[in-house]
Amino acid sequence: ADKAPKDFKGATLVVATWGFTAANVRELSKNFEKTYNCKVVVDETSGNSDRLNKIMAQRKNPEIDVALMTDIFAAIGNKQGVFEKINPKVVTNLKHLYKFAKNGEGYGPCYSVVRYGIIYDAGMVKVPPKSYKDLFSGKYNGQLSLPDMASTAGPYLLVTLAQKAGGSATNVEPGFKLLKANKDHVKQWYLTSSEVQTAFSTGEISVAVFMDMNMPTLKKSGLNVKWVDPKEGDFSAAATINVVKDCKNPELAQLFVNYFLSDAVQNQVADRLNEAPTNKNAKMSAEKQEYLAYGQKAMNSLKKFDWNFINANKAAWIERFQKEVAVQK
Amino acid sequence: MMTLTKQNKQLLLLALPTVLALTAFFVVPMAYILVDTLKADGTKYFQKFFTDAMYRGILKTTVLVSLQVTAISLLLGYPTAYFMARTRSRMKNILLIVIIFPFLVSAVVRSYGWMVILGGRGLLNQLLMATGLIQQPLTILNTSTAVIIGLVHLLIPYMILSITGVIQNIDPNVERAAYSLNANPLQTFFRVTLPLSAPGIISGCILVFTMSMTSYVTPKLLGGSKFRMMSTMVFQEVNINFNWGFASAISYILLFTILIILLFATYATAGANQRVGGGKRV
Amino acid sequence: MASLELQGLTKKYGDFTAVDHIDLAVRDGEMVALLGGSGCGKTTILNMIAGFIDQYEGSVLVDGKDMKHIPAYKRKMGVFFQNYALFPHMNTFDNVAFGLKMQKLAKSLIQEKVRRILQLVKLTGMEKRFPRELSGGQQQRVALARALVTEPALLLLDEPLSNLDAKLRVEMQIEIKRIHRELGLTTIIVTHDQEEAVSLADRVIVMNAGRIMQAGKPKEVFDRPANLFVGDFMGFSNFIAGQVRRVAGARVSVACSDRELVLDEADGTGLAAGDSVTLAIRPENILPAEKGAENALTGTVRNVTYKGTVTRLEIGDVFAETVFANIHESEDYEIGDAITVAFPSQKLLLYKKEEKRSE
Amino acid sequence: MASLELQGLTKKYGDFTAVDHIDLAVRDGEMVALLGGSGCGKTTILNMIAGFIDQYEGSVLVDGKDMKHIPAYKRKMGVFFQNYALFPHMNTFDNVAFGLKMQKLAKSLIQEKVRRILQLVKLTGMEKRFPRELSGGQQQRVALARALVTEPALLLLDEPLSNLDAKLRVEMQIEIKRIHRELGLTTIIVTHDQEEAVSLADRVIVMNAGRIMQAGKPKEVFDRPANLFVGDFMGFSNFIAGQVRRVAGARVSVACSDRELVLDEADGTGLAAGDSVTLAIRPENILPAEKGAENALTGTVRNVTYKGTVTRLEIGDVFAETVFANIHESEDYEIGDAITVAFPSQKLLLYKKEEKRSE
Amino acid sequence: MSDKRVGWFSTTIATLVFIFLLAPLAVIVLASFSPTPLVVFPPRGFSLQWYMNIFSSSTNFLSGFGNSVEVAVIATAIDVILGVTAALSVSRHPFKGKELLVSFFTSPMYVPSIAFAFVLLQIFSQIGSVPGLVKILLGHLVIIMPYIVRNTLSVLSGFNWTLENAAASLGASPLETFAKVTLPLIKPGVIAGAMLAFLYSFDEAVLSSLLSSPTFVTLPIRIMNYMEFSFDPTLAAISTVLILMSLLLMILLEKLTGLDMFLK
Ligand SMILES: Nc1ncnc2c1ncn2[C@@H]1O[C@H](COP(=O)(O)OP(=O)(O)OP(=O)(O)O)[C@@H](O)[C@H]1O
Ligand SMILES: Nc1ncnc2c1ncn2[C@@H]1O[C@H](COP(=O)(O)OP(=O)(O)OP(=O)(O)O)[C@@H](O)[C@H]1O
Ligand SMILES: NCCCCNCCCN
Ligand SMILES: [Mg+2]
Ligand SMILES: [Mg+2]
Repeated sequence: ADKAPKDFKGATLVVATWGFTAANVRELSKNFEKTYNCKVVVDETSGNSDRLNKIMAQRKNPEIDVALMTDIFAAIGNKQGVFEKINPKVVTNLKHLYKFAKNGEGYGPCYSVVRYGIIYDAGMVKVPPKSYKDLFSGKYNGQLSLPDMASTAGPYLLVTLAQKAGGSATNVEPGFKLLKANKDHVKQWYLTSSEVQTAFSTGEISVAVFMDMNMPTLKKSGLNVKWVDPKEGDFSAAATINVVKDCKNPELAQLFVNYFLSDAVQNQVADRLNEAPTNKNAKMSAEKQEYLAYGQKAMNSLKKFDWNFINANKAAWIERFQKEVAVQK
Repeated sequence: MMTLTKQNKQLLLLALPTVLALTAFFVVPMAYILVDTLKADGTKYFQKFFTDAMYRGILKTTVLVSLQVTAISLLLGYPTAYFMARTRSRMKNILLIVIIFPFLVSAVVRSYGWMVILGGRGLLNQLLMATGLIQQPLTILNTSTAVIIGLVHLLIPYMILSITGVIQNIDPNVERAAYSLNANPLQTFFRVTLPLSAPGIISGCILVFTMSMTSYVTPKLLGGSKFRMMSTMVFQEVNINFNWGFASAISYILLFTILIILLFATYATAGANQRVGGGKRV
Repeated sequence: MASLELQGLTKKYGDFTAVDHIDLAVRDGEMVALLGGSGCGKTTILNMIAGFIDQYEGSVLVDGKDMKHIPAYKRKMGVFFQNYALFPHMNTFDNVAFGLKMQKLAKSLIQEKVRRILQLVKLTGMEKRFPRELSGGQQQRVALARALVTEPALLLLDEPLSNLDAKLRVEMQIEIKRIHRELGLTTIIVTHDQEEAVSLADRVIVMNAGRIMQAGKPKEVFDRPANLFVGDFMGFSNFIAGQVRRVAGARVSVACSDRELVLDEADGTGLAAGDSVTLAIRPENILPAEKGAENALTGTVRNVTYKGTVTRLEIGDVFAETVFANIHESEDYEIGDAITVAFPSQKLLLYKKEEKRSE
Repeated sequence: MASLELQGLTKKYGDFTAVDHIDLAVRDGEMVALLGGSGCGKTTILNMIAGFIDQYEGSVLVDGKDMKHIPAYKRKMGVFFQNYALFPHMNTFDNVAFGLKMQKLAKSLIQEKVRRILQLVKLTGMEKRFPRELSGGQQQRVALARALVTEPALLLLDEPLSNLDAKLRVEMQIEIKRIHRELGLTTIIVTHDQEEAVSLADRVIVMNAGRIMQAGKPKEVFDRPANLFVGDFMGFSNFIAGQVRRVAGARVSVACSDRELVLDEADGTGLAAGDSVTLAIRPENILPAEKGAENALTGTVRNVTYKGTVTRLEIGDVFAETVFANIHESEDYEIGDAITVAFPSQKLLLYKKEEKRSE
Repeated sequence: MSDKRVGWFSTTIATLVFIFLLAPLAVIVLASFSPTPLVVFPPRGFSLQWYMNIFSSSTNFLSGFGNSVEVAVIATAIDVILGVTAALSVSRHPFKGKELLVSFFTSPMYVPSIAFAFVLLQIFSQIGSVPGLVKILLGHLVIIMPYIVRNTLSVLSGFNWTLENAAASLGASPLETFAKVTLPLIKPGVIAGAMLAFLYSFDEAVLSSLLSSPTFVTLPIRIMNYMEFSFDPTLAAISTVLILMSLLLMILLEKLTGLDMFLK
């Protein structure tokens, strides 16, 4: 850390991220460019899967050096061997991360985290739900929006419900039973967040299992939405930062990961990305703390899932879900 | 049918660049990946598809919805095209632009417009309830009805534009001749105008049907998660399950379904297309 | 079955008046021939009668009823279109059968009727051919068969025989005439063939620039054109300027370029010696004659054109104007020969000067 | 500028032979008229010459060179299409100027040439009209102007005057003839008008069912048809069966239905008394006569048709066959009248029995 | 919109169809002026903030727009040539296998974009570094071809081929004949096809998103990206601007050329 930073004159580091975060990532990278005298190009390939597919297809000629990606997708990439392990000697900031944010096998760590919880429209709902189980109490029939099994949070919800109903992380049968029994009460099984937002605004739904980061938009629209931390605990979707295997700038990529986990960058994550930073030293404004996870306690309460188990079973779950729950109309 | 004459062969040379381009950039890649898929997975995924009632059901839904979309687009599009071709209204150009307006709005945004209109408390329901036509809001969104409405909206311009040009080329004297022979406007339409516009109809139907078969955004957004078409499944396998083999298999099943249906349609309409044309004066 | 009346019928295209206040009454069962130069408005008139043009002035009455708001398909008029307008997607049989099918006739009857009319227009065996597989004349006959087969009360034929050879043409004329007579169809036929007009029609209308110039019995129009324009159009190619010498009832003598011609059966009313007049005579009425016969004058052959049954001579040195004579004799004339021709006194027409001849 | 030769030219549509081994040589600067019944293959021949049909047998040679592999646009032939084929998106001026523009002539020259040809076809002032705004005859003249204006070495005209009235038609004939002469254009003109054919052409070809029946000078074909088919086609409407009585050189006498007719200038070679023959004569060559004159026979008027310059009589009781006579006299005939007509001995044609007349 | 020539039935249906076509667009235009990020109907107020958003550098819509126009223009221009020649080649004479060839020309339509996009992605990845523009362009060249071929074919079906003979007899070479006679007469179909093709390419997101490169992103991708997270009326504003632009462009074209380019 004392050494003067190496000069990467002429190098162009390609960082792939979500389209809607591109501008902010570009902004966050400015100092990195200055420090290492290189150029950072942000590749905005909309969704996680597009990014992952691209990287998998480009195994022989990777175009991307660093990829930001939701944990569960990154797990697929790790398994497929398209990502490099993180070099702890370079990425020294790893040590500042909450434990859950570090990858057990040494792959890309989480740089931010969002929570799923229950959001409801207080204008429409008199008695708010307190737990996931409450959702099926009958009070919210026809007003519910839940993640589709094919969405990121779908399997999380399944596992959570299964655990509550007598199953476990590896026995999801009770969860499916619950979903199946209540299939007609769910108004919307959503795949993207904008579907939920629109449904809230048109009054189609009033209760949803949704991400915390969506609160500001809903609020700004004049909807009186409220956040509930369900009794079962929140489950999270964390964003990871990964180095692409055989990429053109491996050294610079590792440096970028380290940079992204630094206090300086992490301090800006909440404001710029509207997500909770995973660096223990990171600060967060009070306004953000209202709905973003902050502090050791909140971080500890986040539910963990076995991504590899989920990934191995996801296709089958989706198929079953489509046959038994979201049955073709 | 004739065998190829020399002129004919020379004419066919004209198509050479097109043939080469399509072969190089479409056929070869597609075939390459098909072979790859077959090599890697054999017919496993094809078998999976056809032995599972859900997938067969999705194929059936896709075909049925596409047929409905095509039929509605034709029934609504033909009179509109007729109007466009025959009116001397000063608005003609404006109307033409209106037809292509929807294309300027991304399919997603357009679907949003429909959500606002068709939603449970959407404009349509508000209107119907205000006028007392219904007591309970209709459920339209997230049903096949919404998908059909959205697809017709998306694809009807193809129908209208395909037919308008052909109707414009019909010699007005030919319709007059039918009138003089006592055919009323309906008979004239069905026996003269309609058969003479067959090329446009066929072309429009092929465009609408195939685009509907391969559509993705509209069914996804207006059909919700309980409505799936073939493209939905392809997307799911590519983007969620990362199962490229199954995605390819579904794509090729869709491709061959379309080809078979078109082959059948071509055979059924062969006469209509061929008879038209030639021998007329300016 | 149907009488037709046109009252002040007028059609304008912008500033241009294509049809100009046409008044015409066609009796039930009458056949009227419409004659006139190219572009004089014949097709336009038929289109208005048939109901294909809806913006016009004046009125079309059928059996006394104004047709203004009767759509074309309710008018039950048979129309032969100048450009045929065959249905390109139907073969010969279907083209011809179309009108019959519209009348919902029995299939066997339709077949019989089509068979008969196709035989009549000599197209038996062509039933399965599409229009594009037929020659020009064959297409024309399909269109004719299509217009005739429904036996409409009012038949509008726009140059139905223009693409047929002489022999076929005469045969078709005979058939049209026969059908017209047998069924008493009221018919308007546009033709550019004067012989066709006079041999088919009960009445001939000669038009110019949207107006009727003369309407009358064929013989009347053909032999006694009402004015110089009609005369010219009807083939009186010789127009000789002269001055009246003497008027004695129907017998008038006229001085033309220092020679004198005598007319019989001329209308002498209002004529006085000294009046400027124009005489007109058809080339085929000028006959080779002996010197000294009535109205026999001698000139020089300037040009000889073989025209089949006649030989056309251009004769100079008779009047200031060159004289055209169609001579029947098979005798050979040569340029420069002296020739004496007679201008039969009953064949000469006389027009007062002020009338204009050109269009 | 261009001579044309057709060798065994044949065109089949499936089983049907539209054009059947045509051999024809057209000299440089010659004008040939193609005559024949509707559907006999005239248009098809022109299409092959122009290069629009590429599957055919036999060959087309221009100046001795086989055209097989020369595309239409390099043949530089002017073509008038039977159905006009005007460019619907171009006005009159642009239609006519098209060929000139292709020759890359100077703008001012093009304008001058178009102006002149439009004047010639009497369409001055119609420059800006589109085809759909023109009458049938006007369209035809635009097409004619378009074909003529480029002054092509070889000109193919497919019934270029069929939609024009008699007067305009003759004027156009004169113009075509003049242009042909002045520029020495080799021309083939298809026409159904025999008078047009004989007055325009250097040579007349009569076709039937894809074959040439007779080719010769107009007078030859018109006065001495080579066989009964051509005779019939050229207007010899009277065919009288008979048996040879006596042959004395060119003078032959023939017994017809118990009467006797004498022929002068007949070809008696190979004829013997007792041979079955057919005599042919044109209606216009049968003349009213005094009883007792040569070949004068008496019959009964069966029908009278006014045809303008002539009156057509159907006369029975002369032979077994009805006799058609076109009488020039203005005398009035009535049905039932007895009438004596002469069959001029030089106007009668004789054909041996085996020759067929019908198509 | 009434016209005696057309009859009440077509007029009524046409009117309904136009209302149907415009309805969701009207919603979108209204939404673009919403003061709140989530649109409520009827809107409560009026704001132009979303229009400002279009031009902000963070959304990058402007560069996306430029790239989209570039791809769509090039792809359409090339395909008009390829598509029209292909349609011409099979139209003039009937022959065995004609339908097969037509199906071949239009076959890219029968494959879901995602499948074809994926195939291309794999192929391009094996080839190595190909610029984003080229990748997207090649993909679009293929998928918009059917629209041009189809529309051209349908106008050609009514074409009077004697006119080509007439032009040839007047000395026009095949190229001149095409340019001066055939093309002007089939123009409505070609323009219709080109318009559909252009708009398809302009609006294409699926294929583009997989083939885009870090430095070459088209407008639909930007829109899709934007939408992934925020569903505020910025997209409605963009749509409104595009609608307005095309309207102005058309009116301008009509004023300039003095004739309606599509409907003769
Ligand atoms: N495509 C075709 N298929 C079959 N027969 C055809 C086709 N085209 C033309 N024919 C036939 O070929 C013959 C010759 O036609 P063509 O047009 O040359 O006649 P034509 O002598 O010009 O007749 P017309 O004087 O009536 O114009 C006709 O009998 C016609 O029916
Ligand atoms: N749409 C139009 N715009 C302007 N003028 C027109 C239009 N249609 C026809 N005309 C003109 O009206 C006149 C009459 O045309 P019409 O077709 O009735 O003539 P016609 O007597 O049938 O001639 P023809 O014997 O040549 O067929 C012509 O001079 C023609 O140029
Ligand atoms: N802008 C129109 C969208 C049509 C949908 N897709 C068709 C898939 C083509 N491969
Ligand atoms: Mg006319
Ligand atoms: Mg012909």
